[in-house]
Amino acid sequence: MERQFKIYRFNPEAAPAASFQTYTVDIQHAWTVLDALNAIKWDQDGSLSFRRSCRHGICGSCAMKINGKNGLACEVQVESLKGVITVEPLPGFKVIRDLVTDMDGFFSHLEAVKPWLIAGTPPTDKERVQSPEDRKLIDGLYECILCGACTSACPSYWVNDDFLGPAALLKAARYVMDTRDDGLTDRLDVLDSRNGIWRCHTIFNCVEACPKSLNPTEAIVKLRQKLAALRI
Amino acid sequence: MEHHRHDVVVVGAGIAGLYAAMKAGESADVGVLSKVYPTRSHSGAAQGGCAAALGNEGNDSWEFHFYDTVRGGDFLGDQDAQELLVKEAIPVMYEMEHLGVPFSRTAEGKIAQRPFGGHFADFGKTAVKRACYAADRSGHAQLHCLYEQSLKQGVRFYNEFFVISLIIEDGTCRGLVALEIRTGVLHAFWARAVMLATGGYARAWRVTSNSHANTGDGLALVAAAGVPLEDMEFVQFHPTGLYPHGILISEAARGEGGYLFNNDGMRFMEKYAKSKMELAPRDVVSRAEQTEIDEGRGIDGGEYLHLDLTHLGEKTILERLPQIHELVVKFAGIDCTKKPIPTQPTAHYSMGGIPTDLDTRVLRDGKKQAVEGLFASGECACVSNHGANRLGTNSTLEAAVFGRRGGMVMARFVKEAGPILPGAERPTREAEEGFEHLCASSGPESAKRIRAELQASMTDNVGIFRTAAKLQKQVALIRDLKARFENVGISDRSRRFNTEITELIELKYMLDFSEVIAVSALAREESRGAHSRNDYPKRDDNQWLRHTLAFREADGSLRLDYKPVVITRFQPEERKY
Amino acid sequence: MTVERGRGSGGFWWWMMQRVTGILLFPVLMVHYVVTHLHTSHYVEYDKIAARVATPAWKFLNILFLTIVLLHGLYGVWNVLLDYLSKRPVLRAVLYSIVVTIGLALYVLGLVTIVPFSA
Amino acid sequence: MYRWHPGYLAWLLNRVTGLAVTLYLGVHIWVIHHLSQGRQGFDRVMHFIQSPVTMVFELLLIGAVLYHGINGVRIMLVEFAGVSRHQKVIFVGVLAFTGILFLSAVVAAIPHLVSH
Ligand SMILES: Cc1cc2nc3c(=O)[nH]c(=O)nc-3n(C[C@H](O)[C@H](O)[C@H](O)COP(=O)(O)OP(=O)(O)OC[C@H]3O[C@@H](n4cnc5c(N)ncnc54)[C@H](O)[C@@H]3O)c2cc1C
Ligand code: HEM
Ligand code: SF4
Ligand code: F3S
Ligand code: FES
Repeated sequence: MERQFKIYRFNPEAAPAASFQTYTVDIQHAWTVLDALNAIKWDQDGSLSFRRSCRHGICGSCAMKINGKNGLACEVQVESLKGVITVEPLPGFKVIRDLVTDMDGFFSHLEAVKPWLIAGTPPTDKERVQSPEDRKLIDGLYECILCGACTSACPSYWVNDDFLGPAALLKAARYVMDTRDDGLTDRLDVLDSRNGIWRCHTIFNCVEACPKSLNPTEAIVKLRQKLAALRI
Repeated sequence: MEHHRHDVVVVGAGIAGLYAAMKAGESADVGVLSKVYPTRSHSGAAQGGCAAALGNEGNDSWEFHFYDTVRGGDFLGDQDAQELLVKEAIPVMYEMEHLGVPFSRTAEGKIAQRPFGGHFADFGKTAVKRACYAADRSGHAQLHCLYEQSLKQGVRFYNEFFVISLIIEDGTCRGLVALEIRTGVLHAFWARAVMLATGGYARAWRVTSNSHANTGDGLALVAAAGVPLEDMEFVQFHPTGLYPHGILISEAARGEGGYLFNNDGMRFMEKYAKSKMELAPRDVVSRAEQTEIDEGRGIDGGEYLHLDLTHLGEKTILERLPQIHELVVKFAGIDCTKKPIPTQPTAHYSMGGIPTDLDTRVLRDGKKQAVEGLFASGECACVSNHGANRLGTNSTLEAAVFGRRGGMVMARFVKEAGPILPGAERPTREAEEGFEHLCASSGPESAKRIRAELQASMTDNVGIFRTAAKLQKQVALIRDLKARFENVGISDRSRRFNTEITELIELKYMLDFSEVIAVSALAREESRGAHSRNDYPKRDDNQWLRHTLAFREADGSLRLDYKPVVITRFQPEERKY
Repeated sequence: MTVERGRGSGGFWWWMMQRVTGILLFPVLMVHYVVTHLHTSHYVEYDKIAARVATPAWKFLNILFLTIVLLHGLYGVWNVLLDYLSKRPVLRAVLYSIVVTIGLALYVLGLVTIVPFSA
Repeated sequence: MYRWHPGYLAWLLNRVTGLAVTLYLGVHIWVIHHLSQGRQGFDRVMHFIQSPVTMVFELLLIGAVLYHGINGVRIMLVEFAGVSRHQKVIFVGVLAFTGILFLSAVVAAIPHLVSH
């Protein structure tokens, strides 16, 4: 079946301004948007740039805005979309070229929250014991694939890209909520800073955007509660 | 060209590369280059788990694990390496837990373990729970944890840097040249130690479970530098790839009781493995499926069979196999509680690779002589842990154990080896010229067509069943494709994030090592593990209990050599399950 | 790779203050509305208001009201400025000073209205 | 998409109403200040204030305060009661509650408006 794709094109080496280009693709059954993009790149226009790797929905490379909604191109079935399919880079990030956005800031924010286990006691020669119930506390947090769809959709981030953003804060929660971790105080200077958790206004765009159905808002709220418990 | 210096440079940020970087980073200055952001590496796709005989859920010992690994590899693995792998598995698993990997837990709070194909206690007798896991996201959990620990260690990351050439002079590796994808600028990295951890190469097949990035770059890079490749003919095909792309459906689907049907509605495994049925080892099931397809009993005569879960009931499927359910809906638009899943064998894992010793040093002659300062670990390396067939969950383990080991070895090495050697003009200039030549490609040939022909023919001719005729045809075809590659053309002349160029270089790499695979497979006139020759259906220990080494000569031709298998404890016996 | 870690927002306690004052404002505003608009005839009459405002209890309540509503409202404005002007520290500082000045002025204005009042 | 779903609208309205009410607060304090200038000053201002136009304006203000306050409770429920999964439903509740109270205020105000 033939479908039309209206794709955001930007390459400052060629033209200073961005534009849209429309391609017609013969879609096979069960094709995802990534399959269509590959078909365009390989058969029609080799200059179309986008990121992809696992095409399993697990690596987070292919996050982009498809018909107005952030998602993973490799996971979105073309047949589930209506009309002309508009494909744009993730909003909120600087575009490097076409559908490729600059993710360096995103990853440096991640680094800022000290995303590693900070344990107060030295390990034994076996595993640290953690009950299945305690392990459950980080369900919904450790699954994040760092695709950036959430941070890209956050209005607070749009106006201030120094805001750590939902993904980094979700990662912080992944460690803070881990019963093996004692690093909340070590992370305070970042979390409780001008660009930390207080810049979230519980807008929920991040939840709406997450292709893995995670809930960064709740993670941020949990961080605030932890912090409140610490301070009061 | 920009220049950088680090004591240690690691190429690849999967489990192997990151473990090495983190360990070396404890005392050395480390830079990591990866053509994708570290968390996008293919290790993140591993679902099932990582083997270690912790014995948390039943009686297990490293010796049982050792035996399973040796037997699973059809006795082609080097037993000194395998013993090291299974012994170190235990402390490494604990270390990963200490680092923060969110393993699932047993009721007492220990690391949870699950059963997997080929894992037995008491030397092959009873099934045992050995795979340590984090739900069905084991690789993802490990990968992220190691990345984050590397950040903590102060490792310098060069993300989206694509390595295009190694600088090896007089038997010493001094650094490498990489393309910064975002800008199109070339960078030279000078280092005392370079580690390759570039992962697998199954992208050379049309039907594959591997990511787009798995194009075997590290293999082609060392081969170009005159280092041989070992046991390249051994490629694992997983029985349940989702039709038509080959996306992996975990073994758990059959573990929970899924059936395989052919077009006649028959559970065809009856014919091939009457007692174990669908739960027979991967190579056995894959061969059965391929036979059905080849003999025209694929669904509607096509290239797939049905994996049916419907009899398990909606409740069981949603409770125990939620990930698979979601995957099949998202990637095939099929609800597997109501309809069978179209499946086919899919190219999955590369047992062979860059020959190394137990300390991950790359062997220039494939046997003893190391290239000074060059190391390799993970799926791209061949120590050889997996022999002719990898045991499920042993690969992330190998990446962890040998990545870690390599990191420590490199840290020691750079301390002793003195300062980084000054930059050399010639190799960087050659790399630059080669790159500029590719960027200027303007011939009539299409890269896409060459790639598609390569992938289709690898699936057809170097698939599960091989014959001399098919392999000869393939060798000739690849040589033809290589000639056509010289006339390839690209349309994108821009330097900024030009993925047409990176894909072109990847294609070049794939053509290079695919030729090695076909040539090595043609020479090996026996059937062992994942390598099945219709014309030589039996394992032949007299002739072929040895490793293949394929050298690329200066004139571009391939020369094969062999080396004996290290056998320390378990003598070859017939492999029955 | 560093992230600006300035505190500047006041962090936790200001955030908490915003919640607490918000909650307090709820009943206080209700009382305020009910008393001024429902318990009076439709004209807001000077006598009635004046009589009430002059009692010590009402004085106390009104000062409290004035304090929390100003804290809440102006910190709210500050927060908005922080969102949109995070990259423009100078402009932000200027506007912040203005906000604080206005706030203090209003506070004083309110206090001189309430405290010395006698019917 | 991200500009029109409940969470975003809720926040935008909260911000706008918060700022509007704060603006009003400034004016309000200034107006009340006239209390201290005695009866005449107060009446002069009150006369202006209590025209029908400003009554309508005041009604809008009540609506704004109602929304802001009730939504503020929603925010705190999300933050302290862990109900984020139901935020959309709660938002609908906020709107409904605000609507009802606002309408009652309008109804209550009608006689005042009419009597002018
Ligand atoms: C779907 C699937 C499921 C699997 N499940 C399991 C499982 O359950 N258990 C298990 O043990 N194993 C599993 N495996 C196998 C296992 O995941 C891999 O063998 C292992 O992760 C390889 O790790 P690695 O570190 O060697 O390489 P990878 O993780 O593949 O990393 C390779 C790295 O090299 C970089 N790179 C490559 N080329 C270049 C270049 N030219 N320049 C710069 N950087 C480069 C890449 O960017 C990447 O960072 C699975 C494999 C697949 C495909
Ligand atoms: C009726 C009781 C009130 C409650 C429960 C309440 C609650 C809240 C809460 C919880 C916030 C924080 C919003 C966020 O962080 O996203 C807030 C913000 C704000 N409030 Fe109130 N408030 C009330 C009354 C008022 C009043 C009377 C004013 C005006 C003086 C006001 C002005 C503001 C302002 C300007 C903000 C900042 C808006 C923003 O950051 O988007 N509030 N309020
Ligand atoms: S929380 Fe969701 S949207 Fe955000 S980075 Fe993680 S997976 Fe992507
Ligand atoms: S969208 Fe942004 S403001 Fe908070 S709730 Fe999500 S991080
Ligand atoms: S390609 Fe990995 S998430 Fe889409």
